[in-house]
Amino acid sequence: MEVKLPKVILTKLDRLVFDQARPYTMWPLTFGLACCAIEMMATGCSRYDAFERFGMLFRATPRQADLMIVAGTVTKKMAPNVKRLYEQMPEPKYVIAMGECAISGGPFYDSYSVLNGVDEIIPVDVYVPGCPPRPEMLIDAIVKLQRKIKEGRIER
Amino acid sequence: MSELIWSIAKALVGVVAVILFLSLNVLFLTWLERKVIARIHVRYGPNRAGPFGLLQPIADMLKLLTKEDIVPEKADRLVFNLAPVMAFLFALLPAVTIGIGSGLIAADLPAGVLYIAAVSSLSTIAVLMAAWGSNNKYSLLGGMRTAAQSLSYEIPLVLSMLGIVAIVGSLSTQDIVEAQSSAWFGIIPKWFIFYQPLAFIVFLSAVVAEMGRIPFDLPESESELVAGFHTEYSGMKFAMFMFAEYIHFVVGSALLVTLFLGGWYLPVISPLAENLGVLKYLVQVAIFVAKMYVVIFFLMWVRGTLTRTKVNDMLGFGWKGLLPLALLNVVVTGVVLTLR
Amino acid sequence: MSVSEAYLTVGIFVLVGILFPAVTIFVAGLLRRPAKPEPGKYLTYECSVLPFGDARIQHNVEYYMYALLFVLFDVETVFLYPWAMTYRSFGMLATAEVIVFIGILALGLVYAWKKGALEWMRGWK
Amino acid sequence: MEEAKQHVLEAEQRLAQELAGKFNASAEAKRRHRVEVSVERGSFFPLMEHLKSTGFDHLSCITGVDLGESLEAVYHLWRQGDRVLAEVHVELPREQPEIESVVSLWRAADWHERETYDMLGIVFRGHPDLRRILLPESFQGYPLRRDFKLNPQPWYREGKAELWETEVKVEEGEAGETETMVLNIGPQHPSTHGVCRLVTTLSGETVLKVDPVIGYLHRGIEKICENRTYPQIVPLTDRLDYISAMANNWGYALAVEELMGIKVPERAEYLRVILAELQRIANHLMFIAAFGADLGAWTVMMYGFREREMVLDLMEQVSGQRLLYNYITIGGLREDVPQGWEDNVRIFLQELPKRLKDYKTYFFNNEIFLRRCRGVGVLEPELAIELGVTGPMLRASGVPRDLRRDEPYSVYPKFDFEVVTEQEGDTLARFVIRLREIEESLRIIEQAIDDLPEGEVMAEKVPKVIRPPKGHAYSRVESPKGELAFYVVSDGSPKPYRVRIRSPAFCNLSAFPHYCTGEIIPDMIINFASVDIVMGEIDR
Repeated sequence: MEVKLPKVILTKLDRLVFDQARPYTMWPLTFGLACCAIEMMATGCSRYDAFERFGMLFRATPRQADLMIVAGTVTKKMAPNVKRLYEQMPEPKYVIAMGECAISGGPFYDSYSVLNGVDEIIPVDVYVPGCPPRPEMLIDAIVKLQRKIKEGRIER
Repeated sequence: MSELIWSIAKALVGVVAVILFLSLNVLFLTWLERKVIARIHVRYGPNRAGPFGLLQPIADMLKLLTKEDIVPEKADRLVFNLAPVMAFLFALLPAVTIGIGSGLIAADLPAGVLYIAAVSSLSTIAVLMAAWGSNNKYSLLGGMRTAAQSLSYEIPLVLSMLGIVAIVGSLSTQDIVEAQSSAWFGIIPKWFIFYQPLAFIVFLSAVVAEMGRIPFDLPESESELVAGFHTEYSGMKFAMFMFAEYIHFVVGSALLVTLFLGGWYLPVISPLAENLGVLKYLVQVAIFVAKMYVVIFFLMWVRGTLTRTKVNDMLGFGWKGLLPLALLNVVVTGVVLTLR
Repeated sequence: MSVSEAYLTVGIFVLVGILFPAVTIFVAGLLRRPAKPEPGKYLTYECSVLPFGDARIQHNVEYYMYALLFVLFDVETVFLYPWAMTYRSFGMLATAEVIVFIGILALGLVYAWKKGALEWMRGWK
Repeated sequence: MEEAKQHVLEAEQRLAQELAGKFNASAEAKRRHRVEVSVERGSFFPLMEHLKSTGFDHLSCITGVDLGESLEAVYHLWRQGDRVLAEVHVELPREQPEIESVVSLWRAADWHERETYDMLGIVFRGHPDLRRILLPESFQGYPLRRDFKLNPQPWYREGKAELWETEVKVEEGEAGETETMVLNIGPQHPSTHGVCRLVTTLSGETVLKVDPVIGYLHRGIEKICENRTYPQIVPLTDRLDYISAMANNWGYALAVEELMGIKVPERAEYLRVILAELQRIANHLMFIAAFGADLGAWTVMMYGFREREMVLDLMEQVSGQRLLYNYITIGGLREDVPQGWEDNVRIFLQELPKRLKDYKTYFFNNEIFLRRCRGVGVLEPELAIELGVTGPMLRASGVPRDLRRDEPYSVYPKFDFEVVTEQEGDTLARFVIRLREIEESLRIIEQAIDDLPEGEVMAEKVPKVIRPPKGHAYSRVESPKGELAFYVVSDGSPKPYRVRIRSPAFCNLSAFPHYCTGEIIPDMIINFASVDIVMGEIDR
């Protein structure tokens, strides 16, 4: 079954066709960790409706998700699970680190049980500062990620 | 020999037409459903990909096409890979004998309704294959639920069609629509929904259950079993399951229109369109599709309104509610028809 | 359209129905860029924790009784279709027989109901 | 009012004398309805038995404090009859910190003792299942001991991050002729409201046993508090129960104000009540939304969030934040509410009842919804009290306990409101009670906004650097989820010596495994949703 097209063609196809489609259909994983998850939900709900408008559909299983929004504090206890979830997502996959905690540990930076940012375990595409970031900021992050994908600046 | 080739060619055209019709509808439906549900939620729904987000299904498809395809190491590879193909096939099968216009049918089977009843329950097998092949607990529980659901609603479904068969005296879907193509006083259509209201209710409930939609979406209930039987599926294989699901949706609605809502017949308009020659078929298709979308919209509305039922309630409703009703309907229909 | 032709169409339909998804999945495989193996990728998904136990165990299937009942009723239901097609030529007698038949069916249903076979079987007693 | 206070005071003094005589304990009645008892390890258990038999049926909290030379266990007990709070201190030697477990007296002690063991290494003899609760078994040391230091200079460690894999012992058992399946619900699951993990033993779809595994969001807030000054802790309390941040701010501020002896101006008290009740409404709307999502009715979720946005707007106007406000602070409020805010609240008061009417139409005419909730997860009142359940969950079982009325803080006695109860104790009752509490909160806000006095919102004598005198305080507030308490120990320095948070969701969740067995999965899911948990508060 291992028939493969030449890499050049694949890359061209990816850039010209698929990378233009992908930004409009980044399905995020239903995955909230802490406070930011509430704002993430608020972003998806009636007032902002930022996910559905951008064609994002929450999927509960990582197998069908493209985007992981790490919304909240990543503790050392949760870290292996976050890592595994990321790995279980099929390629291509993107990560948004939402909130101070996911960026650097935030207000819990010196705690014994908190990871200093989720980028210690998984690669992050867009960082959204704030504690918690307002929905508008998350929308901005989504748009930034879209642009990044379109311009082919996601390297992995 | 050439006759055989000719029939094969004809059949191929029909098959391709059916698949095309279904695919277009499915693509449109995924967009429509998200849009309608969004409006019920006081939201906008997809509106970034193309005008009104109409390119959304295309984007989804292109993305799913190039998603990585993961087969878990503990999965049974053969069954796991075969399940989406089977799901697609079994969803497609009933569509072959549903006509969208007089003569516009891939295969007018003499045993039409019985054939539909026979193949519609096959999709359970695909789901069970997926559930077993994944070797995942959520999948397995979801698969078992599907089996139970399908078992419970198959009988009311089949029984509720019996009354119509008895009235028409034919199993062909074409004949069934033809039997509804007249009207009292020229305006009130003689649709079977008026002859068989009880059967309509039973059929509607059963067909929603067979589609696995809210309030009967237990096999993949997100808040309980993550994603049910397709938890482990990614990329194109998952797309096939979604495709199959929406085909169920289209076929179920089309069947409802065919059996109870007069198919491509609409009073006043249809008699007028009789004289239009080839255009007549266009009008028929338009009427059929319009009716189908009314049903589809209704089902989306239900999804936006109701909550999910419990497993035991769902089964109880099938056996204690719908089955006695369906049996009663058969008896009443039989007595009335014989006495007439 | 003759009957054989109609069933030929169904046959072709089955063929296309298998080929279409199979080819799509195959083509999708061609278009994909090679995947990077990651340690957790091929683990069974268990809400993000390490999988434990096996899904394929001797599990209590609580739908068992429904399945048994289904087999009974489904066969009986199919017997009703010939009647529905031909009651015109047999008249009152056939209808009476069918009503008796349905009566027996209904009796069976009531019996199962009374016996508690239609209740949800709890996994524990 | 005064008479009632006098009555309580007498009861406290009686109790203090009684205990001092019987158990060789030093006991004295302190302010805020509290009797402090210090007891030797030897006579600890008889004392607790005596307290239990004299009507102290509510175990509020168990706290461990590292005193340096020795460790101390502090128990807070409460009885509703004469509203006395007993605070029992027991000193334990550092080398051998062992004490009898009180699980046999109050089953609520189960998780509290496990947590104290986890955090301070105090061993509770006779505890049925003493293992770590928040941290994984592999963790070395006890974080809340004074010699455990925080990492002062974190730096980026690429690829070297420490990961704690959590192993859960799973017993493959047999149920009759078939095997049981162990299904894992969480930490990443749509219906666990965060990162809670339920290890569920199933036979078919029937739940035989549930073992909640928590700690996936354990951020060590109690330890961080010891390294921050008093005002710096207020934002941390926001992040406990992040759906009702105002209530947390208030609970903490009350404790420090009690230590400092600060009297908060009346306008601030009124505004605090208004904000706390608004927060309660927001919390309950969020509950309804999440409940709808668990039932598969996404429309309800959207509507719940839509209504919640109205409250968030009001909050944003006063604090500038949508979710975590840091607004109620020690001595009052950060600043006065903006001009015209009262009118906005009045508009909200008129608007919400209309929306609530829609909710009622939607839910109570929906047979599927009623069938799913009625009779599911019945929690008997006796069991609820024994398990330390508080808040709406307890009131749904027909126990009228509400700290706003029973132990009135702030200006609550001035308002006319009802402590709503439901008799059935099932999931439907727990749902209905939240709808009714929203209505009661609206009534309170209406009264408060009408009588809102003019004046300052910050007490005058709050110093720049807050150094409370040596001592400890235990403040309890009725947060939207139940009894939220802060136990603050001060050693006279600008940083607290110990901050203990008694979170309502922690106790309510600890009760969950005791009454959900025998249900099928869908029932268990909505039963779990009706507990209304927030992981930030449970794991802290």
